[in-house]
Amino acid sequence: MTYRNTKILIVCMLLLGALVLAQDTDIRLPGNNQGYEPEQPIAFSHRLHAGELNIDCQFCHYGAESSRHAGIPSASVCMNCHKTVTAKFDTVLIERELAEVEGRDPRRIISPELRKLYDAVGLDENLQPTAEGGTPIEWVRVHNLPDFVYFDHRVHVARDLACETCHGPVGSMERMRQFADLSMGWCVQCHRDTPAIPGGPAEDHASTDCAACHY
Amino acid sequence: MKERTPNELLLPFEDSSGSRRSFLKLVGFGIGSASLAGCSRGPLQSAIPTLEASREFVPGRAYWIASTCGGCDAGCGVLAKCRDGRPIKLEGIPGHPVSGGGLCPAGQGSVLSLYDSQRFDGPQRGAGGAGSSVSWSDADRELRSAFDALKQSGGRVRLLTGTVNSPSTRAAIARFLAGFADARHISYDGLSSSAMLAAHERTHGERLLPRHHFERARTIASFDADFLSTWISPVEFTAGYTQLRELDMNALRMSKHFQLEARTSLTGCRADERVRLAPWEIGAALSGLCDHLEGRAGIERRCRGAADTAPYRELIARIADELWATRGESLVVAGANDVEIQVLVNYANELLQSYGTTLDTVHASQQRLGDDREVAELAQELAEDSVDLLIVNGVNPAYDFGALLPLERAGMLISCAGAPDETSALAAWVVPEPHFLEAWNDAEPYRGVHALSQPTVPLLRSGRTLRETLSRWAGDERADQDLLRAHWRAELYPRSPAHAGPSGFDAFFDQALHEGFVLLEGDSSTPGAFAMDAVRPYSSAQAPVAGALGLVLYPKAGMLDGRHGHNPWLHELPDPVSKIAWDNYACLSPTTAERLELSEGQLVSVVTTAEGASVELPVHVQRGQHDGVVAVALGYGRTGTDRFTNLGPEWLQGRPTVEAGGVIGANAALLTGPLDAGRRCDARQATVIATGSSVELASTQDHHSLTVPQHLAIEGHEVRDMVISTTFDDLEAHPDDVVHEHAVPHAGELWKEDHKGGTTWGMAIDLSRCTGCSGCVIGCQAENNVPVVGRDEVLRHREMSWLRIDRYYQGGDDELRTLHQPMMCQQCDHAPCESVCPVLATLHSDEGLNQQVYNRCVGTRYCANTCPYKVRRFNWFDYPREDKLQNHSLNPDVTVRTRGVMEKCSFCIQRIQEAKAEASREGRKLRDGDITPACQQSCPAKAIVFGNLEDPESAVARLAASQRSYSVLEELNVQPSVRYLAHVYNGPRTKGSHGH
Amino acid sequence: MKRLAYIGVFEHEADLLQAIRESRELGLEIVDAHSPYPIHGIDELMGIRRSRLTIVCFCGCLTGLIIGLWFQYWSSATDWPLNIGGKPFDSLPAFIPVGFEMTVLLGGLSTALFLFIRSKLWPGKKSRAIGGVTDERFALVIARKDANLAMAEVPELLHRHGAVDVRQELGQ
Amino acid sequence: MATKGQVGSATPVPLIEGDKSCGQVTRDVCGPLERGPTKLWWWAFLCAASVLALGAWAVWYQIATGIGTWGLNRTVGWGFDITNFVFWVGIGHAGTLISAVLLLFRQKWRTSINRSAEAMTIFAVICAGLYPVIHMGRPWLAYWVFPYPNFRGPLWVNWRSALLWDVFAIGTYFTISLVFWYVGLIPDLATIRDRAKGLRKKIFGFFSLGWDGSARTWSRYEMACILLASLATPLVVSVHSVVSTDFATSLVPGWHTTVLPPYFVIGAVFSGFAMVLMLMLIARKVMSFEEYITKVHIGAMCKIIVFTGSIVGLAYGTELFTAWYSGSEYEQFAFANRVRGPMGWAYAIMVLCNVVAPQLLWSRKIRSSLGAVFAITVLVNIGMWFERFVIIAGSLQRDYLPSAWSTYTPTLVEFGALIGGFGLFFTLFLLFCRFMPMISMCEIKTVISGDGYGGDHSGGDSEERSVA
Repeated sequence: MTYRNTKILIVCMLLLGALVLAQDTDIRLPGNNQGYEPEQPIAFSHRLHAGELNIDCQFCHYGAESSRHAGIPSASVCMNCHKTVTAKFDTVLIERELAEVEGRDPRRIISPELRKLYDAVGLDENLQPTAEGGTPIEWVRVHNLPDFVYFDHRVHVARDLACETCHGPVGSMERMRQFADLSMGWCVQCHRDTPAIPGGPAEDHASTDCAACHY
Repeated sequence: MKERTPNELLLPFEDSSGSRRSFLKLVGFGIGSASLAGCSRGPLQSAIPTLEASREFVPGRAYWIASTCGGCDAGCGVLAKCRDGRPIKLEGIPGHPVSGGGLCPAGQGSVLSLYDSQRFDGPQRGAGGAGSSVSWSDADRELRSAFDALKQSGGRVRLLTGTVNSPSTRAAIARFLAGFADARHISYDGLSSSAMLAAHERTHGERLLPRHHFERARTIASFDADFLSTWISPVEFTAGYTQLRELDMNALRMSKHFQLEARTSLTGCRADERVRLAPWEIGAALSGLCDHLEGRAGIERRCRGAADTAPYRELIARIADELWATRGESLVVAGANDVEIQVLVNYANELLQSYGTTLDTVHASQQRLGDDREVAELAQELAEDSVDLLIVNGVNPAYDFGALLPLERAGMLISCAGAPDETSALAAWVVPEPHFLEAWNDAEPYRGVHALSQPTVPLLRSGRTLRETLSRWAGDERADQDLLRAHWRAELYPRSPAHAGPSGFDAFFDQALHEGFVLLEGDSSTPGAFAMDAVRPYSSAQAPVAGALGLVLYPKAGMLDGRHGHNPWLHELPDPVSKIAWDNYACLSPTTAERLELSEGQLVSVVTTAEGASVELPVHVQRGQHDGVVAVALGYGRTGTDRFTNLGPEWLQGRPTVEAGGVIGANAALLTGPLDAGRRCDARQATVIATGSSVELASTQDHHSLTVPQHLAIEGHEVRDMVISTTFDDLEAHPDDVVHEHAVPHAGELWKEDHKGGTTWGMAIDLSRCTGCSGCVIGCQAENNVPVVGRDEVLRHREMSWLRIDRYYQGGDDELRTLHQPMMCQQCDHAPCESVCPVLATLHSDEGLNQQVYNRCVGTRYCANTCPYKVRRFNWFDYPREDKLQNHSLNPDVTVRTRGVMEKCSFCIQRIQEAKAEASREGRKLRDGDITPACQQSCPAKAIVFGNLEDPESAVARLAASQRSYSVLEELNVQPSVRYLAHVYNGPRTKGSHGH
Repeated sequence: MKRLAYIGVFEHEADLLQAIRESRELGLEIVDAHSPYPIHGIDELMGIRRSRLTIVCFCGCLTGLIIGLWFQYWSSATDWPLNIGGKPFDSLPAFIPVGFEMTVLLGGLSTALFLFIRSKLWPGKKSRAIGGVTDERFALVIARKDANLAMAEVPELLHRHGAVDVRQELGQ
Repeated sequence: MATKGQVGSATPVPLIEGDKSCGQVTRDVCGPLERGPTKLWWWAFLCAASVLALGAWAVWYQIATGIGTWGLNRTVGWGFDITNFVFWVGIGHAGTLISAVLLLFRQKWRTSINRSAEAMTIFAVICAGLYPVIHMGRPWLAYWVFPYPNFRGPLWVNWRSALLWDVFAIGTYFTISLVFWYVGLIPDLATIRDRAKGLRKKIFGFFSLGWDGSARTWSRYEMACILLASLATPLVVSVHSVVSTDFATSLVPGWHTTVLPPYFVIGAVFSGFAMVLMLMLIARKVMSFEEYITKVHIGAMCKIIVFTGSIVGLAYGTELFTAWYSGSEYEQFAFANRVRGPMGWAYAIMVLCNVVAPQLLWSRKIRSSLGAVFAITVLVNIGMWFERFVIIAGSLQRDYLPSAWSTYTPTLVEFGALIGGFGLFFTLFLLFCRFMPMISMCEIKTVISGDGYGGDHSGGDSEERSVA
């Protein structure tokens, strides 16, 4: 019998090992993309813009207030600032000092990532429009909901819900990452816990009706 | 809410084949799928924002553009609901001077025609589809040189159009034709009112079509005029007509409507009294009516004695009495395109003092301006080979007239058709027009009512309006928008009160664009006094010869004269009376069908006695039709309908909607007969000959009455009371009895409910107002992405429409009563469907909605089985959505359902959520009227009201509290949230009040 | 501890029963009897106690019933109350069918499982069946209870009662 | 050894003929399994497997293309699918009844047939369970009917739905039947194991759980059987009652009636016995078991059929009376429509086959004519299928709103799924005949040893000497 017990022990150990391994390799149910952090065509840094510079989320994602979609900003929105900001400040500073030393006009320094932006909007080295015009930037969507889920940013913004509640510490993310698992249970849990607008149909919590999201 | 300056939206829209990127550029926020190898996270989705941010639109947010419907020439105002750069739905402009806010099925459906992938893309040389594409500049150059040659030679130029009530286009036509020595503009209407115009020329000295004010008509006598469905301006007439069917308890008002007609029309179904009158009897009946009226008016008797020989003598006398009693608020109309009959109608109206009250000749209608005589003349000229250039725009004469109008004998035929049609197939050149939602336009449906159309989307297919094309050819190189603005600046702006103000033309024009229309005085007709001499009793009636039947050709609400023949929504729309989709058919009365030993679906040849022209059609046994006529719908048999071959699902026993290379239905326009008599749709005779074979007609309803089959009837329960009806006098005398006698005592609940209240969305449907026009059906289809399933699936009773209109006949053919009842999910509070779903795919919301969660549904169909209203629809297949262009008409706010899931009316939950989101954004509570479901929005009759049943102040709660209010199958205690208001006929008291 | 045992194989049920009776009288320990079909009365004869299967079955049933009803109540009235056709969240009458099925399911499964465990039956277990006992033979296994008793008498006893074969074996 | 069993009849008729010994029984039952298949078996198997293949194709096609390949429509949402489901569940019931109820009632004539009747139960439940799965619009999501923990909230299931009750009822029924059948099989599997060699020995060795015929095990074994039988008896009643609630708890006139549960249960017993008898008649011929399945068995089954058939007839009358007496216009119409409406022909078939045909079995002459009995069992099965069809499609086609009335025309694919069910059933059954002891050897041995349950030999009442 001891032989059999050993066998059982080995099998149990193997199973346990597999479980531990599964934890490490971050295996999750299909459809759960928590932690998704795709590479983007331009290495845009949310840490820099939202964190360091503290730009309001809705400055760029202005759709969040008035529409279902927060929207990925148009290149022209980037150009509001990047018409003048073409590279990191210190590199510009160095060039300026260098130019002063050499007694010439400072050259325009364009960072390689912003070059991609200028290519997209169709600007040449001197930020003058090119003949070919631009091509829109093909960003990679990070937060994907299934087609049958209708999430509305507008309502959540109107209720003063912080963007970080769902999107996580964006200000510390160099590259955008999916913070929450975006599962139905995750949505529903928050809806259950959030007090409702007084006078609304459900007095004690935000709507947990199916039709709040599915129609 | 209404955004009116879409100039920024006119981004380049390349041809659709290579346009994915440009389309995404346009929509601003597209999602593409590309495979990403070795990634467990599913396909990579890209998000492509526009290069330029637009102040105008935010991705995902709808905006509305005011325009004018191009579905027919009535000129109803529409708001095009656009999402991400494309129109997805048309809605009526509330308070529009023509339509008043509703829309008909054809209007609702016309948004789909925009996304017709078979439309012409730029000019074509050579016949129709077989032609070769030419650039606009090449085409203009070649055609101009041809025109120059004609100008030199003094050749004969004819421009054949439908009704052109666009002043700027008319100006462009005039400018273009002025360059030629012998040039004429000829217009005709597929559904002609030429005789009405001609009759007014005789009686009032001016060729005009008066505006009909049904909202002022307390007594209406209609002779075969289907004014609630297809006649001239049905949306407007429905809105007006139902205003006098206001039966709220505080304001009981009801017009009296007599209908004397040969076929069973939708209007006849609404009538308080309806009799069957053959087309050849109309003249005599009208003469009789005039005889009576003359007598009462005490003037010289021009129709003396006609009353004695008129059919339905007593009824005619009674109609005359009732009309006379409300004179000044009476209206006589006739549908016949026969000048003599229309003169008598004018005479009757004159005697009844209708002119100036119910008939407006000052702000005359320009909705139908066609002149049949001109077409006859053109035919003559063509036959003589004397037309050197024929330009056809807006009509399809090859389809409408066939060989009677030898188009091929024109020296050069230019067609302006936007999509291939019978005429463009014969044309040497096709210079396509854009869809009305892509183009600038203006219209003047009534004198003084100027409506504007503006592009809602950049040109999906390269096309040019007639105005721009003719201006180009006349040497004016301005863009279409500039032409229009110039015309408005020169012609309309000076007449506006704004002209005197400081704001200038741009503000005036922008305001007009914003509203969609502008009302201007100073442009009115000036008819003369009534010319009594023109009146003479009708004499030329001809009863059919022995063995023949009178032939009545009529339009269907969806197809009209065939202009919507390529629109699948409208093909699948069941005819509001016959409930048959996808076909036209020869309607015979039950008696006649029996006499001819014909039954439903048997194929017959309908052969005109005079010419021997024939069409082959299946028989439909139509109750309430005159025994002496055969009625056939126009608008079918269009070429190009073979596109529907692959429409429905393909499977083992599936049958195509139409055989490859075939057409849907048969073209009955070819039976109208010689052109010189005008486009007489009811004056022909035909014999009906069985061919021996038969087909099945795709009817959405199998049992046509509330009476159960006789051999199964239980005594005392022969008739079911789904539709409660009563008479006006009964209602007045005992308002409480109307519904009460159908009430079932409520035994109380078995359990105490746990659920919260506060909001219960509900709907009230006034059956007295509902005409069954079916605008809501197509409105719902457009709003909710309801798929088209094809003829075979309809035959298998698998139509998908969430909202259907049940039609029940009651009574014999002589005194036929027809009841219509819109039927959709009743959102029951004790929904039987909910308790049977094993996986919680359908359950109740806190706001009293019966929710259907598509993504949870596994498709047991148990809910549909147990639904007593049978309003649930199952996705039997993945319905083909292979036409990528057409898919752009889908509403992005509603899930496109997959195979194997149940779906049903959601009370337009997406609109409820949108309204709630907007209210929350604005930091306010929802107000009554914030939410308008698509069906309510579309309803010209305002028969549907939606709102919170628990708010006693809401419109719906007030209607639900009406004494006429009941719910269908109340005895089941499923507690539906849809309340129906009993149908009321304007009639005398009955014993008790047995409505049905 | 291994000990000596004798196995007697019989052709008739009655012989077996007689052999058992006498062995018991002699105070021999009957390890087990084997037969191709259940022999009625043999348990009393051998002094086998009444099985506790009934109790196990009852407990299984009760567990099933409680789990079934409680889970239905918990999931539809506590965890996520949902309005289904206006019915109360705690729709007890509607929970009865599933409650009943769970009762039977757990009762049945626990009975079978207990039978297997108690009788040491498991898939793939090596059979120690004595030749023919699954066909037409009957077998009796006798061990020594009392060291004083001479085991040598056992084969003779078995033969006397008609055993066709007597073997000696080391059993547990 | 002499046969001593009786079926309560005055003249002792042997239950098992041919004066069998235990060894003889073993050889008779195991023999066919060891000898290899007969030509007849091969032909039957080929037929059944072809029909199964056809059905498999039909089901595959339907799942790949859509439920639209069936003739259902917006009004008639269930047709052949649920008809087949209820039919097969009903068929299954006789097996449990024979094995469990008759065990509790000490009817020892059941021993010859209970094994195959139980197998039939399991196969019928497999067939039955198939239809609710394939009738779903999205069968690949069928697992959503189970209340498993999930990340949707969690979202459980609707315990108020009769379909969900079905899931549990059918699931439990299948599990308990399988356990009962398997427990019953173990001693026989051991018998085969001990006769077999090589791979067969290994396989049967694996499944026989090391059975050694120990008296202690037998004692517990018998107790377990009795307990399982006591559980299975109310279960079998509950299963068809639950199935009937699919209809009885919904609003459809013709469905919404309280008589349905007993009506369905008795119908199930009726059809199940007819099916068992039909199979027995075939099997005793094909497998040459004439001595084990005797006229006594057939006669007893015939009596049950005529008895239950009469109750079914009473149920038909009751529902007509209830409808008439209800005063509900929809209920009354539903039954008028059922009898005289467009599907009146199906109602006629139902009454002829289920009520009229079994009455012939009152005659001993007909009971003893195997051909006639066989014909009647076939008729009863046809009639019972039609009963469900009439209830399901016939009630759905015309309910409340006349505008929504419709008809139902099945498609070829549906016929494929229908006969595919029979293909599956007979394929499984033939495989069972081929590889499993069709007759419970140990129980037969009990009977011929003169110590059958309730047998005279053991001293009267079985209670006395039941497992202690």
